[in-house]
Amino acid sequence: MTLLYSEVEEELRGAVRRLLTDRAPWTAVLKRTESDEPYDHALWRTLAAEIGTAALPVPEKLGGAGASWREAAVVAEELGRAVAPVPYLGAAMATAALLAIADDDLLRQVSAGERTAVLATPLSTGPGAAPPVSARVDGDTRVDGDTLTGAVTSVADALAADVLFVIAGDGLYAVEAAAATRTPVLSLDLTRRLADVSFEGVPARRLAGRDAVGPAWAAAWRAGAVLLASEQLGIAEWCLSTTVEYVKTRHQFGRPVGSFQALKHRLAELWVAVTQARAVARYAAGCLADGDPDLAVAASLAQAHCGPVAVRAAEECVQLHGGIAMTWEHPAHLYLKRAKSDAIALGTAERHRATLAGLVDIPS
Amino acid sequence: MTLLYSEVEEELRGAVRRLLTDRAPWTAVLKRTESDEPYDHALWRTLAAEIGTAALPVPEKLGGAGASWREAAVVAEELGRAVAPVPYLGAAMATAALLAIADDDLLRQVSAGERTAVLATPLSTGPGAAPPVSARVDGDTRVDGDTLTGAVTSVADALAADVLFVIAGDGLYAVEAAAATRTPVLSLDLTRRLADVSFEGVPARRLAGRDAVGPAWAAAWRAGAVLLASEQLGIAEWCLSTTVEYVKTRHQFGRPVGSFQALKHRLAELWVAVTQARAVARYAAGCLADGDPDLAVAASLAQAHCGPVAVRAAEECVQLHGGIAMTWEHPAHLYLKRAKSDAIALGTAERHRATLAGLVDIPS
Amino acid sequence: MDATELRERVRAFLRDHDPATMDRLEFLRARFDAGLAWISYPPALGGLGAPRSLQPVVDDEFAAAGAPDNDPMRIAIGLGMAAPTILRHGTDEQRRRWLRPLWTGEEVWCQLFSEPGAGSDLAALGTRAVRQDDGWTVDGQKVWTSLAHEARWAILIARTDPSLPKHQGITYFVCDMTDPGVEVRPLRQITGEAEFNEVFLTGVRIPDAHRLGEVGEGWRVAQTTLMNERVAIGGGAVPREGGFIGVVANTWRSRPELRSPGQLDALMRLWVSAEAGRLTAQRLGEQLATGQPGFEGSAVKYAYAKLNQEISGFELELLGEEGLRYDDYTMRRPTGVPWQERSPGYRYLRAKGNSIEGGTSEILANIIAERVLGLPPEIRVDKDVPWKDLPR
Amino acid sequence: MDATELRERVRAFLRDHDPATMDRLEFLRARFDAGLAWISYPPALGGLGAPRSLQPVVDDEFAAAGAPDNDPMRIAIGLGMAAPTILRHGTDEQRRRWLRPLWTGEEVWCQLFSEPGAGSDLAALGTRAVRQDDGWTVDGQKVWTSLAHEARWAILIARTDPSLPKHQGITYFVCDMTDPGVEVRPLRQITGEAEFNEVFLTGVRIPDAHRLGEVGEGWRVAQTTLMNERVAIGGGAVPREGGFIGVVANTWRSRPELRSPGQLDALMRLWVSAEAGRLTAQRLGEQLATGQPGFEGSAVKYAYAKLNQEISGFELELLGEEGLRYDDYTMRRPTGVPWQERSPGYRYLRAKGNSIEGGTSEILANIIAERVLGLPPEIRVDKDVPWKDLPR
Repeated sequence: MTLLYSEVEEELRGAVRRLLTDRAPWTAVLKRTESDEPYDHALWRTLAAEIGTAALPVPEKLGGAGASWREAAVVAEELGRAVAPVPYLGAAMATAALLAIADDDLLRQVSAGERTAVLATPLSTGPGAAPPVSARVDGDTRVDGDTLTGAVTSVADALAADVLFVIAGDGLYAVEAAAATRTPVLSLDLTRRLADVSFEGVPARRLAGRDAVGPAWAAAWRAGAVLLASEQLGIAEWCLSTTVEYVKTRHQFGRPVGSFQALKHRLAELWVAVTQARAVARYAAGCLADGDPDLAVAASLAQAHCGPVAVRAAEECVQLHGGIAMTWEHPAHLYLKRAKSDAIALGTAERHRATLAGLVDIPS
Repeated sequence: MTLLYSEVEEELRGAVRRLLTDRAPWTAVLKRTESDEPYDHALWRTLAAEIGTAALPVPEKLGGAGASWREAAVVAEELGRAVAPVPYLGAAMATAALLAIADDDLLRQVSAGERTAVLATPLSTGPGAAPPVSARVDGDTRVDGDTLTGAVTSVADALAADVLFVIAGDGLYAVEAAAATRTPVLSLDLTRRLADVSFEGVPARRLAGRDAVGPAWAAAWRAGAVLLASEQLGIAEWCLSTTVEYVKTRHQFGRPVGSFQALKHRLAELWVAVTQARAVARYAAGCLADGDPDLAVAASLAQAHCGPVAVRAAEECVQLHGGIAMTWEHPAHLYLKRAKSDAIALGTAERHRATLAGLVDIPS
Repeated sequence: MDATELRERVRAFLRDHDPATMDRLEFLRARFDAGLAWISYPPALGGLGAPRSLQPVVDDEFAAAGAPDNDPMRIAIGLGMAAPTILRHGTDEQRRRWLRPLWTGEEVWCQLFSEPGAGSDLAALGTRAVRQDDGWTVDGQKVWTSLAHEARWAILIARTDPSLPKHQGITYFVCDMTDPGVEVRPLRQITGEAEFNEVFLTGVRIPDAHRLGEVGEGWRVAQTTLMNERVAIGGGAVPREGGFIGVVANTWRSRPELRSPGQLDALMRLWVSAEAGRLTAQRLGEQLATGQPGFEGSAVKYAYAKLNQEISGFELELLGEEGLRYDDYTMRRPTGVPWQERSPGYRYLRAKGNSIEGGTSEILANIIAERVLGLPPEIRVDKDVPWKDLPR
Repeated sequence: MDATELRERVRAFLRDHDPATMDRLEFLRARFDAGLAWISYPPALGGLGAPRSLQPVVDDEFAAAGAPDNDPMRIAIGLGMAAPTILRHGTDEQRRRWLRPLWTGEEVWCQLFSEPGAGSDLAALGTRAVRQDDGWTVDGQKVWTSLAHEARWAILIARTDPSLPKHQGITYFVCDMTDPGVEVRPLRQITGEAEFNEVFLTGVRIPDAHRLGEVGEGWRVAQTTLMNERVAIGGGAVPREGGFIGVVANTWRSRPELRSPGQLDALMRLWVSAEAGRLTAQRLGEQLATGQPGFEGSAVKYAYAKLNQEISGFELELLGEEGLRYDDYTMRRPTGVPWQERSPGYRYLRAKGNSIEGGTSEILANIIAERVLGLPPEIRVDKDVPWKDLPR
């Protein structure tokens, strides 16, 4: 397994970055945070269907691009770098679940970017948790379809979904997003909105039975953790490079502030951390792509390492910009809020370290 | 309670510092580490009896100086600053035990500096532990005196003691140090030697019964923890000021290295930490002197804070001196080793934090 | 003048002025005129020339009698920064004109110092004041101005001679905030609200009588202002768990479902740091009370900023799902920082400013390194260069 | 030249030279002469002009045949630093004279660069070389010289013109360590032992034929040496838990009585850092193999030093009472750093050197900031000043 980027990956990165630079500069992202449409559906359609990022991890015979999760992770880096308001993470987790349960029809729609499926679980659900059941099936399973009743809070990307996957007691179900009640939540990170979702006798299609829920959830969660690490890498890279550029031009005391050694050393340390995050995130993406037996370790390692690095990078970005970065009209806060939310998403670093301890036989 | 130093305390500090500058410069301390007499008995006699530091915490009616543990803590600061090879810590803990059980005769001898008593417990014994029993009484208690059999490892200052206090199952006993077998240990910190001590039917005098052991041990341990914090403060202050002076004179790149901002900021941060350590150590000394109900909190707080500060100061001292501080013929290693050993002595910071959690009602 | 005598004076005053029946403003004016406002100030300027340490005796006595106060939060800039500067550098006429309504709160003050291009390097400021007729015309932009939208007056530093090195060409003024050339715009923060303002100055007229100190002496005058700002930040006794740590500790105590063993040690590290910081502030207070210099104030502010950031960061992660939510991003104009009432997310975001406002942590570290530890100063490239020739 | 061909060459060589029966030194000399020593070196100098990446093919083949190696640890300075410099800057005669016995290990090399007054600022060195007759006389003191007590030759930089700015007046020599003016004294470390030496040079005679490169070009020549030192430090694949972390993790696993919940999280923080560092080194190795520049080497060394210090500090506290004890402070002359066999206290003390030796972490941070991030360099006060006028 290589930890470097391939040429194909760099080309994909270039295409995604060009699109985002064009369609989602930070000024547009900021403006959207207070608009009625927090997700950029048009951008998402272009990204998912035209550039084809939704199909990346899907095998060609199922309508996919014949690429892998490694390429998908590169896309996540770029989306992090742009704090782009698209439901990539939620959709990717749903895709991983679909791959695990081999639901080919839905997979085809999803990977073509025709429909966006999102797993209706709390964004904060951490490692090692049992599948977070959020609904019960009303009555017995019936031939003409089931209905679900239940509720789940703080679901990321639910507002942008066409289909929601719901974990009920005896299986994984698909419900039409429009049929559920989605209450927007004021999230700390306005570029990835949360919603509380409830179902009151909502028609549901059973995708997988009781035995398949665990593996499907595990597959989804791990794919999410790995992509999130790449997103965190992208955030950290943006924060580092933006700060480096700023301190080269900002003058105080007749000098660029980047000539002050204390700042130079802090940025050097941050670069070391980001360099490590890149290796760690690449390893996790490689393990996910290859179905490597070390995937569980790699995913929690990536979350334990990259989450704090992104937060630190965003915090240093604010501090080294000084007062200007404390204002609403500067992009730094978008990254700070995303980084901090990401550090909670799919479990905090502390939870990942605890999980890792179990995986590598370091007992409590 | 004041956190400042009184004039009397500053005078005492001056007297102790003059003595140590004269009799225990670091060159002498280093030389002694490889000599046959690791403790400086003559220095200790002057310090204990002539300057009267052994009597500081003892009430005047018991032959003491009518001072308090606050003054004793100032002495500990100076001894830390000089990494002085005297059994002050061990003797002070024994004095605290004697005060708790009110053994007036021995207290008079000890506070006069005539005899040095040391509590025979492992230096690493942490907070909240039950009294560390290290011996059993042979047969029943007899009129003509008991004998003890047992062993205890890693006892600090045992090699410099005349009398050892031994915790046995049913009480606290005094044994003549010469009657015990004291095996010197190669300690990480060569300025505070450890010994493994064993007793084989050694005559022992019972100082206190079963009920008094717990309180005596607690009193001794807390006094030790408080004085150790002041010692750690002294170590940290030496490391900081020595490093500051060095970087003012050491030139690289045509400039004093202390003009490089990255170093300046690290030293400023260290100064902040040392400033905090001073407040914390003073508070602990005040609580000990006043018998304040907050003593248990103050002692563990002081250990949790001052131990890591001393280690950090010593580590920065080595790093900012560069290669020279990695050599045997430079004093930095004496402080590094003392600081690290002190961080383990009487429990690590992590143990103190756990204890503190219980004391301030932060449940696990 | 001792405490007993002071207490007696207050009681005598209260016998003649019943706070229960008297108009609030009339009461405060009378208190000022009786020298019972800021007692260390000179007689006739609201004081008695008494030791500053006795001020609490007076304040407590008034508070106990249920007397109205002058809403010190609202006029903090006036009390803490403008007043000491006017007292020290103002003319008799300036003191008489400004100090009384400042203290009573009839006139709110703000501070026009920082600029977008002059933050840590305040002396690099570019707002120009040009002499014209019997006064000055001022053009420029100031930023981070709290209370500007409520203020009647501002203390202002502006450049009067760009051909001199930066510290030498500055003059200190009092600016009338009702001048038509003053435009105040709220500056929205990452928390959503706007505590501060940007202030645009366009052809603002200032009579020469509103200059504080000599022309070109503005930097020296500003030192009085800034020194008083720093004193205001450090020191002060708070109870154990009085800050952010208390909020998190109580969350931990009341919500067992959030706890984990790894987090306990992290929480206790923060608890220890908070308590160490608290005791350090307490010791600083003692030092200041005995007249010892309080460089420890820098240590207190430095550590306080770092600690608040760490605690609030920890709090969000401890809360998990709740940490993903925010309470209110609406643009509002708060007074102060209501950290206790707001959400954990607000604490996290607002605390980021603690290491920037009132002197960045980097500048504090420089001050500690150079003034406390005596380390060599940074090599200065801007000391002797005319301001107009500085790179920016 | 590909791997198959190379493998065949080695096998052919081995058919003619049986390592089981042949004298070790004769075998190594023959291997050198066959161009199978360092294959990227030119023919006649121990190589075949083959790609460096194929070296493992050759080494593995020899190892599999049970052939003796040249004890690379003992001649590390020669192999890693002296040889590339001689190859690049030496005359044909110099290469012929020195490279063969260097590679076979007949002649051990050491490096006389650092001085007590020139550590991070190596170019400030003060050891003087004065031209005399057909050679040079050298006086000065060097420090941190490993292997000096076993070395036959040293690479040496010395000042030949103190009136020039510091980088310009340096010349690069090869110094005969058997010269009577060379005195080697062990330099005892805080661990008790002496890995390194001080070397005192008093009237040491060096023939001009032992100069490498032109007079005054020594700093440029030394760059080859130093660049090769840095490459040697970074990169390299180790297995998971291959470093200090493995020792502590195994202690944790085997000794439940030492564990506590608060320490578990601390241990896992270290585990995560160790694994992140390991993967970073692995990625660096891949980059180097594909010919990409490896600035990440600085990141690897920087993080490695910090990590080792943190882990060994943690280890001592985890062990508690055992951490108070040491294994051996006797003055000894070890080869290498036997961290696995020694006590936790040794690891703790020795690791302190990791952020100093081979470029301090502060210098690495400067390099990263300036060369990788492109931040402005420090303001230099010594660049154009004659060396003799520099403050020191």
